[in-house]
Amino acid sequence: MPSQEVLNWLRTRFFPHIWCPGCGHGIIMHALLRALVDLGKKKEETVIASGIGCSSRMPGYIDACTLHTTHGRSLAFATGVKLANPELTVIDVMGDGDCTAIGGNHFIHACRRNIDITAIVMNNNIYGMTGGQASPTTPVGAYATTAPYGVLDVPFDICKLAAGAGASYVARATVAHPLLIEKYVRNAVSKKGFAVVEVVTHCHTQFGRKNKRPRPIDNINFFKDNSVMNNKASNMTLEELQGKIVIGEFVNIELPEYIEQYKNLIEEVGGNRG
Amino acid sequence: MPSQEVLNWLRTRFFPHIWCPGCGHGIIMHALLRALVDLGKKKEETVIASGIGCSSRMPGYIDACTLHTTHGRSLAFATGVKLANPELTVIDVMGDGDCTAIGGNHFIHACRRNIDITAIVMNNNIYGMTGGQASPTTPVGAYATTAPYGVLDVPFDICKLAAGAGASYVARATVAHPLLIEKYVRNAVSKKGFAVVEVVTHCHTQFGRKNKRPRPIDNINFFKDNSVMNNKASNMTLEELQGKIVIGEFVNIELPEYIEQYKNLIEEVGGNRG
Amino acid sequence: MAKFVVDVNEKWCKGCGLCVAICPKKVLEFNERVKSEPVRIDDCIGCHQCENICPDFAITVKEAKPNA
Amino acid sequence: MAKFVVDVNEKWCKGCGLCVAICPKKVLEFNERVKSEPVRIDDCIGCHQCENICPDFAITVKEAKPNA
Amino acid sequence: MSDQRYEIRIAGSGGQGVILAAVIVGEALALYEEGLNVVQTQAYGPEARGGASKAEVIVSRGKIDYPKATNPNLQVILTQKACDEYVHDASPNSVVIVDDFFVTEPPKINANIYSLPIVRTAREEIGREIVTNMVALGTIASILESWDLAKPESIRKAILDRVPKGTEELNSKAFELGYKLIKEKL
Amino acid sequence: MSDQRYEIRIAGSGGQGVILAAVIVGEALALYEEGLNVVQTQAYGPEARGGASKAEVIVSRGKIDYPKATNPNLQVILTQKACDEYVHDASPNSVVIVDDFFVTEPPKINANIYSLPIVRTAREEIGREIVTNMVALGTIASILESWDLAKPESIRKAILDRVPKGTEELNSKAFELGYKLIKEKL
Amino acid sequence: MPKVEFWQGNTAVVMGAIAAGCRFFGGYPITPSSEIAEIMAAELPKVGGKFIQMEDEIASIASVIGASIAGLKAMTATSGPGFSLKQENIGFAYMTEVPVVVINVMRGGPSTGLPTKVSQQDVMQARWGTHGDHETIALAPASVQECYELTIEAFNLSERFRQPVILLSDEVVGHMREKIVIPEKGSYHIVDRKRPKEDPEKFVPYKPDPEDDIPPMASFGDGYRWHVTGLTHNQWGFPTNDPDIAEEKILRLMRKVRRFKGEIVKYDTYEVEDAEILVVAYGSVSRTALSAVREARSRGMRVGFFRPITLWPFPDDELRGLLGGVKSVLVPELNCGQMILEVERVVGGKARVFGKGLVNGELFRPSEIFDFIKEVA
Amino acid sequence: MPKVEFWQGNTAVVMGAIAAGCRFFGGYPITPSSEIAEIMAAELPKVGGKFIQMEDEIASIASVIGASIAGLKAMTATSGPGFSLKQENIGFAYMTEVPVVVINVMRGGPSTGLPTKVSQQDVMQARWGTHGDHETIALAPASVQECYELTIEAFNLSERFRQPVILLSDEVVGHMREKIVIPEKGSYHIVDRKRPKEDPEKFVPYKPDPEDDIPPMASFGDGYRWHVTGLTHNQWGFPTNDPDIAEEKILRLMRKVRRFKGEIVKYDTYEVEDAEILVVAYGSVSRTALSAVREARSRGMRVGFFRPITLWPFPDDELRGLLGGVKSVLVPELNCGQMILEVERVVGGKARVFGKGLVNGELFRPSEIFDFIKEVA
Ligand SMILES: Cc1ncc(C[n+]2csc(CCOP(=O)(O)OP(=O)(O)O)c2C)c(N)n1
Ligand SMILES: Cc1ncc(C[n+]2csc(CCOP(=O)(O)OP(=O)(O)O)c2C)c(N)n1
Ligand code: SF4
Ligand code: SF4
Ligand code: SF4
Ligand code: SF4
Ligand code: SF4
Ligand code: SF4
Ligand SMILES: [Mg+2]
Ligand SMILES: [Mg+2]
Repeated sequence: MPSQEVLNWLRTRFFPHIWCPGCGHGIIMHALLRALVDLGKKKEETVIASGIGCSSRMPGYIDACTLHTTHGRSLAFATGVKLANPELTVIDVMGDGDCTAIGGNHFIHACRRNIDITAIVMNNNIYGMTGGQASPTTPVGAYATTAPYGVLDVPFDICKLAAGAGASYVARATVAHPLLIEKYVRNAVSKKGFAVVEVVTHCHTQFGRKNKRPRPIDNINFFKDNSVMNNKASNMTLEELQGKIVIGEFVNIELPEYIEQYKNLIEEVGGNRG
Repeated sequence: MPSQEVLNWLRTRFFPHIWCPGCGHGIIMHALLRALVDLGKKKEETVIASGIGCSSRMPGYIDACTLHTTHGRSLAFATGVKLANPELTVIDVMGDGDCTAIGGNHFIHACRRNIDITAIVMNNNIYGMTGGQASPTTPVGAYATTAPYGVLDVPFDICKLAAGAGASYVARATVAHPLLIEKYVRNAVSKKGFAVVEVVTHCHTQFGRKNKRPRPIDNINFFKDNSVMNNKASNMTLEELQGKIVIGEFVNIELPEYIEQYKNLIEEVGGNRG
Repeated sequence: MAKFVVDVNEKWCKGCGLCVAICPKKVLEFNERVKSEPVRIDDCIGCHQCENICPDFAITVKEAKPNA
Repeated sequence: MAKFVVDVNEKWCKGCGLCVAICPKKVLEFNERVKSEPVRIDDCIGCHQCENICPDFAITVKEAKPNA
Repeated sequence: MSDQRYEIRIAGSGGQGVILAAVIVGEALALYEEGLNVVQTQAYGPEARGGASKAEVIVSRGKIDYPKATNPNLQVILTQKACDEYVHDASPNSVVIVDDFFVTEPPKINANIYSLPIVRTAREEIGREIVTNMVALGTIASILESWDLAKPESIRKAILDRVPKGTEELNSKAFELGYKLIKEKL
Repeated sequence: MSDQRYEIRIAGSGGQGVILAAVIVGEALALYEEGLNVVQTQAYGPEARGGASKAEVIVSRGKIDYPKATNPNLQVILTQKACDEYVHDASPNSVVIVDDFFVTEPPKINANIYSLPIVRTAREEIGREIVTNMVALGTIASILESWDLAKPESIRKAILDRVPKGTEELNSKAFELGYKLIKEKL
Repeated sequence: MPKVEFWQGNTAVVMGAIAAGCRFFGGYPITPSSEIAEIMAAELPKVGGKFIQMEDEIASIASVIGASIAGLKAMTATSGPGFSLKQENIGFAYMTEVPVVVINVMRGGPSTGLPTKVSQQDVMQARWGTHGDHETIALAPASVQECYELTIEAFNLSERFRQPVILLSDEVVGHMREKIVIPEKGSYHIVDRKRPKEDPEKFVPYKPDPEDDIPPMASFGDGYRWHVTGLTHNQWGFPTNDPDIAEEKILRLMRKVRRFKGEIVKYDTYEVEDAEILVVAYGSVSRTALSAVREARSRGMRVGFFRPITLWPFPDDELRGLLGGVKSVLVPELNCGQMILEVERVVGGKARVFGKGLVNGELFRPSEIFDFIKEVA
Repeated sequence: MPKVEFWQGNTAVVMGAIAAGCRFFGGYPITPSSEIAEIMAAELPKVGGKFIQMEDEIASIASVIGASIAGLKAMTATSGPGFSLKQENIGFAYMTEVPVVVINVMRGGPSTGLPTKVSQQDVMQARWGTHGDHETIALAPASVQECYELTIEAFNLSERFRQPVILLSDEVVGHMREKIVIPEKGSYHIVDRKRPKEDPEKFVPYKPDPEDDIPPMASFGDGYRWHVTGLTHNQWGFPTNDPDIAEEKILRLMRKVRRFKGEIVKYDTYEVEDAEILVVAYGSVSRTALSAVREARSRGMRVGFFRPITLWPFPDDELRGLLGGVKSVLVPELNCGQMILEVERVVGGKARVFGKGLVNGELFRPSEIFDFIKEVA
């Protein structure tokens, strides 16, 4: 792992970063940068976009073209960026709240539209930044500041949602599996089309403290103990899968990429000679 | 078919309605009212909500508690109505644009949250009201006023999206099958939980004229010729299914209903004695 | 004698032609005002397809009362 | 002699304890400033787990240069 | 020449193509006549599909400020509903052409009213009601010619610019029939 | 009694519970003392997780308009960063208590500065750094008592209202140690 | 005996709302308003009310409007970015005449800005944020006590005038803890929307009571059937393009508030009788301003203080009435000059108007406003 | 020879945009602006530009901002409800200083209102619709020719000042067809954003050029790496809570426009020299007003006409300069009184100001404004 090359992608002058000690977001950033280094990406041709949230602070620390937008809307911004300059590698890093609460519509449409963007969803099952309110992925019964009696509504399965919306690549890892994150991100970025990597992570500060996993390591252990690879999961009963985190690649299909189609259209109507 | 009872549900003073001659939306309204009559619903205890669009004009013609909201947001309004008064039967009628374009986020969250509301999506693959712009369900290659060279992006499969988001009942019919619509709507309204009925319909005025199905009957025939029941479809290859409309019930599962859970909570914290 | 009555509400009928096309027995045709009209009512089998397909609630199919 | 060097950047380390807990060889411990420190470097197997789990980019694992 | 302002209105129901007809008049006057200022506007509700709609063209050699008709000099009215709703602000002694099939109660106003078989010409002589607006355009061309405001040729050209390929003949024929319909009465 | 305005500030880093400490002071003064007006405010950035944060309590028998401290009469400062950032507007001859472990360079200002082992007392004598704020509260209680503004008992009560069940003893002990820390020096 | 509490402004808003009869809250968290949602989540079920966290701010206000139509007093709370998102549906509530209360705890803008810092940058947005015309009612609390009382007042006005009412709180007032005396139940006035009296078959949902231009309101589920639409509509609630009906609808929306402006507007004054300099301030800034005015008075300066409590409708006549001997009007605001525009309009050249903006995320210190007074004196 | 066309206002907007260099459009259909999207869909690919129909209005403006950051001149178009939805992200563009053009073809409000009818009800919203402070630049065309020219101007201003520029069209102007003379390429001025000159490693993305307070702008993909955030930020574009830096950022946002107000504002006058009555009108209403003023003049009445073309910043000094002999100022608007508030403020008691609102979905007829003039005369 060429660590100095990874450090080269950081805006080190802002370190240490604002994340809490042990916050999973840093583990994901690390894995993402390893993947980018590995793929030989150039910083000035790489765009990292995000919405608002602890997770969404990530772009500020990456020494690339970085875009910290409004809450939930980053995929729509990223769509504009990528269409305007298809040469750019565009990666959108979002929290579970950002991506699936306020940003849910942009997420499913990005899945459907299939523009060559990679979405990384840092799912810590909570709104970390604003103080631990329930998110659309907080499990039933878990406590949150807006769920003082426990959450009532069923959470999203982000990967199922992405698949249902038509994404061409969908995978899930956890922060207990940094190399898997790295691998899926690498695959996702390489994929010509819209690709989603959900990374299950923790916010021990806002979620863990209320839900019996107060230390960072409690969460890592929880993820280790409860993750099941999807090939194994497919042989398990629903009961056995109760409470498990299924990880792995769920979708990897070839679909026409939007911008390629648009380029053809420009060609057809003669817009390339103008 | 107790026709007079159906007519009793109409605000006949606004008839004939504003829809174009032969517009499928009227066929759906007819089937919906038959289902409501059949279920013995009361007009003053039934809420019909909608967003904005030709389809969304439906509530204005139904002599119940009717709520014509803003574009795409009706499910969020309906959520408030139902929570405030769980005794009401709440049905939300939306167009494909209303429900899956601007309203996509409210749609997937309603599916996830599982409040006892029925959503009827009148999918005519186009924005009828505003003059025939492409919607998220317009097929690739079809023409629309905003797709003068043909649509490039892959459409949503509304039923897959609903299933991916966690809805407890999901079914699809077409306006060529009025009795099937009626049946699925009946099942959906009876379902304790969030239920989705997609009705494939036509806008011959805005879609048909540009896409070789200019007369209402062209569309009905098209639907008849290209619909496949899902039990049959499951034995067909992807190739055979190309261009087909799969109809039937796709999801019908039991999940905890949100308001029931909330009532329990009120009970627990003693809010019922206040 | 016809077993069914097919009522067309001309005020509501917009002449879309769906009922005319869909009737399995070709009972309906347009009149000169381009409204649907049962012209072969004796052939009607009471299948209600015309009623259910009419987007304008303009058709009602009833059983004919024998002694009416 | 140790085969690996485990560098901890104390300025960035926040003492979260993840590396300490995750190291399969118990190489790392907190020092009095509650920063991670390799105390059993000879046991290190160079698995990089500490490096990859560190959210603060504070650890680098390198092979020890034999003649350094 | 004077800066007189001419106001033309075409009114009917949503599907009759009155807006297209007005656009063609506008294009003819703006692009194929010299020195005319032209403004074209329309009004339609969300009920365009059924309700009344109108389109207007204002022409003048001078500047056109207010873009809508206040007292039209020429109206072509294709439905009773449109007639009831719009016709009454006709300029005194202006020309009002109503369709003799749909407008069953011609207005009782101070104007030169012509009840002409516009729809019937389209339906019966061409066999396609869809060209009603072209017949109407023919009547308008006649009037504008009589006012020395525009050559019928300009409108003919503008029609050809607008109608779909393959339908030129159909539309032209409808136009010529309309042109004659009123020519004879002037 | 006069309407004198007392300004109290507690400052430290995000995780040290300075806001809770200030809230408890506020509650003690507002609910368990007679006739005092009390306002409590705080400031924190999105970087609350690491950066400096401060909380203030204003007390007066009169009306309190401006709700924040302008020249605090009492400050308890728990980190060097907070000290550098906030301490300088101390009222002349006011009391400034700094933690002797984290505040390595006590401020050079015109004030009665006490460098006390607040964090160390929590860490070493209680064995739980998390009660640092309770030790700090103890020192505040001493000062407020010496000013005749509040009884330590009021703060004790307010603590018990706030801390989680089962931790009462721990917190009370920390409070008492803090109370003594400065009592001896006054 | 009335209870005394030491509450945050945001807590007081919740408790005031519940005291006013609020039984529904739909929200989405955002700093510095999140405590309102959090405390609602804890408190509402205890009184049989419903709390729901929606997927975003648009859905939040929509759910609140829906709940109100189904008969519950309902509210939402947010801050700048969320307030922007809610505008379309706030407009829907104006058009459909549905009572709802919207809290905006103002923070530093524009955009994400300074989420944890105070501002008064949304004052004009509260008036003009949604497309289309309507009259705004917006109140600005300056203390925790007022957070409680003005929230009750907001519900009362909303129920009475059948429209959204905005509580423009700010980060300082919202997060500040202060002693508050909880008025005993029954000691404050509670307004409930007028209900129709006629038979459901005769109900005309938008037929205004000639008394006050406000139509009585039925709820879904209480036996009445009616139609609600954001399209311009007639008295039956059905869409129309008829120019006269359309005009009358909009004019009535304006009129129903304008007629009662005198009853709606609230304001506060201090030492205005002989004032030559008048300081106009609202919300948290008014506390600094008052402190500076007291200081100025203590030095013998003829300075008075005017605090609009109702920001919209702006107490124009009330301010105009005080201008007698006033030579200068000072308007310190935590923005680049918003309410000053209204003050300038009202003063209409009769005195000089000076503004002082502060947009650094802090609250004015008393010395800053005192210096401002001295500059002008 | 310049080409003559007979175009709709909405067509002219598209063609003006493309002439200005617009190469990206992200939109969502809404009456009466939809033609802009439709024509863009047809025209943009012909010049190698990108059109995309997004899932909603929020995504539309977001995509447009993204495209602008990646270097394309970009625009969106909408009407009232969509304009409300775009506000949050318009605010983001102000904060991040990204040039974008937003068209609002105004229709009748509030709420869904009268979708196919004209209004001028969003004038204040254009100024104050988003939370937080900023300066607005908004232009109001009154003819198809101006739709073309002012769209070019909007792009120029947007590129020059690095901020959103709003074109406030209306249903009449947008749907009206009129003769238009297309200026030849090169005959009009095109402004492109200033690009940085320094080395990418030395680039300070928000360091203002002291000349004009506006930082040069790099594009993603042209070799520079920089950070864009809606949080309050320093010169490097990174978030800060530092009060002084925060204040300077916001003040600069205001200043960069205010400094050049004289260059930005455009207006039109007719017969103002000896006017005792001045009619102030903009957009489609100005056409009726001018017609009424001509009528009044033809009857010997001393009536003048003032048309703000730039609605924001409002041409205040310019109007003030004309007030010499004016006794009454008349402000007819298709709303319940919006721009009149600004006029009142500017007139400051020096003349009487009378407003006349019309909110029935129709355009004023000349006789209505002429009668208004007569009433006052
Ligand atoms: C429009 C808008 N609404 C709400 C917020 C407040 N807000 C900021 S971050 C956030 C949630 C963040 O949660 P998530 O995306 O899961 O990120 P995390 O902090 O957990 O990493 C919210 C609600 C906002 N900034 N803007
Ligand atoms: C916020 C907002 N954006 C856009 C519109 C314009 N609009 C009205 S209906 C509609 C699309 C309707 O399409 P669909 O829901 O499919 O209904 P249909 O007319 O096809 O039945 C649009 C875009 C609006 N009214 N509000
Ligand atoms: S609050 Fe949670 S998500 Fe945010 S930095 Fe801390 S641990 Fe991470
Ligand atoms: S435009 Fe299309 S959807 Fe609308 S009424 Fe006509 S046929 Fe139906
Ligand atoms: S289906 Fe109905 S509307 Fe159509 S022609 Fe038959 S009766 Fe008339
Ligand atoms: S009931 Fe059946 S057979 Fe009879 S007219 Fe109708 S469609 Fe024809
Ligand atoms: S994982 Fe990193 S931050 Fe945490 S203790 Fe180890 S070195 Fe320090
Ligand atoms: S590289 Fe592996 S063995 Fe070595 S210190 Fe790190 S985790 Fe332990
Ligand atoms: Mg999260
Ligand atoms: Mg549709």
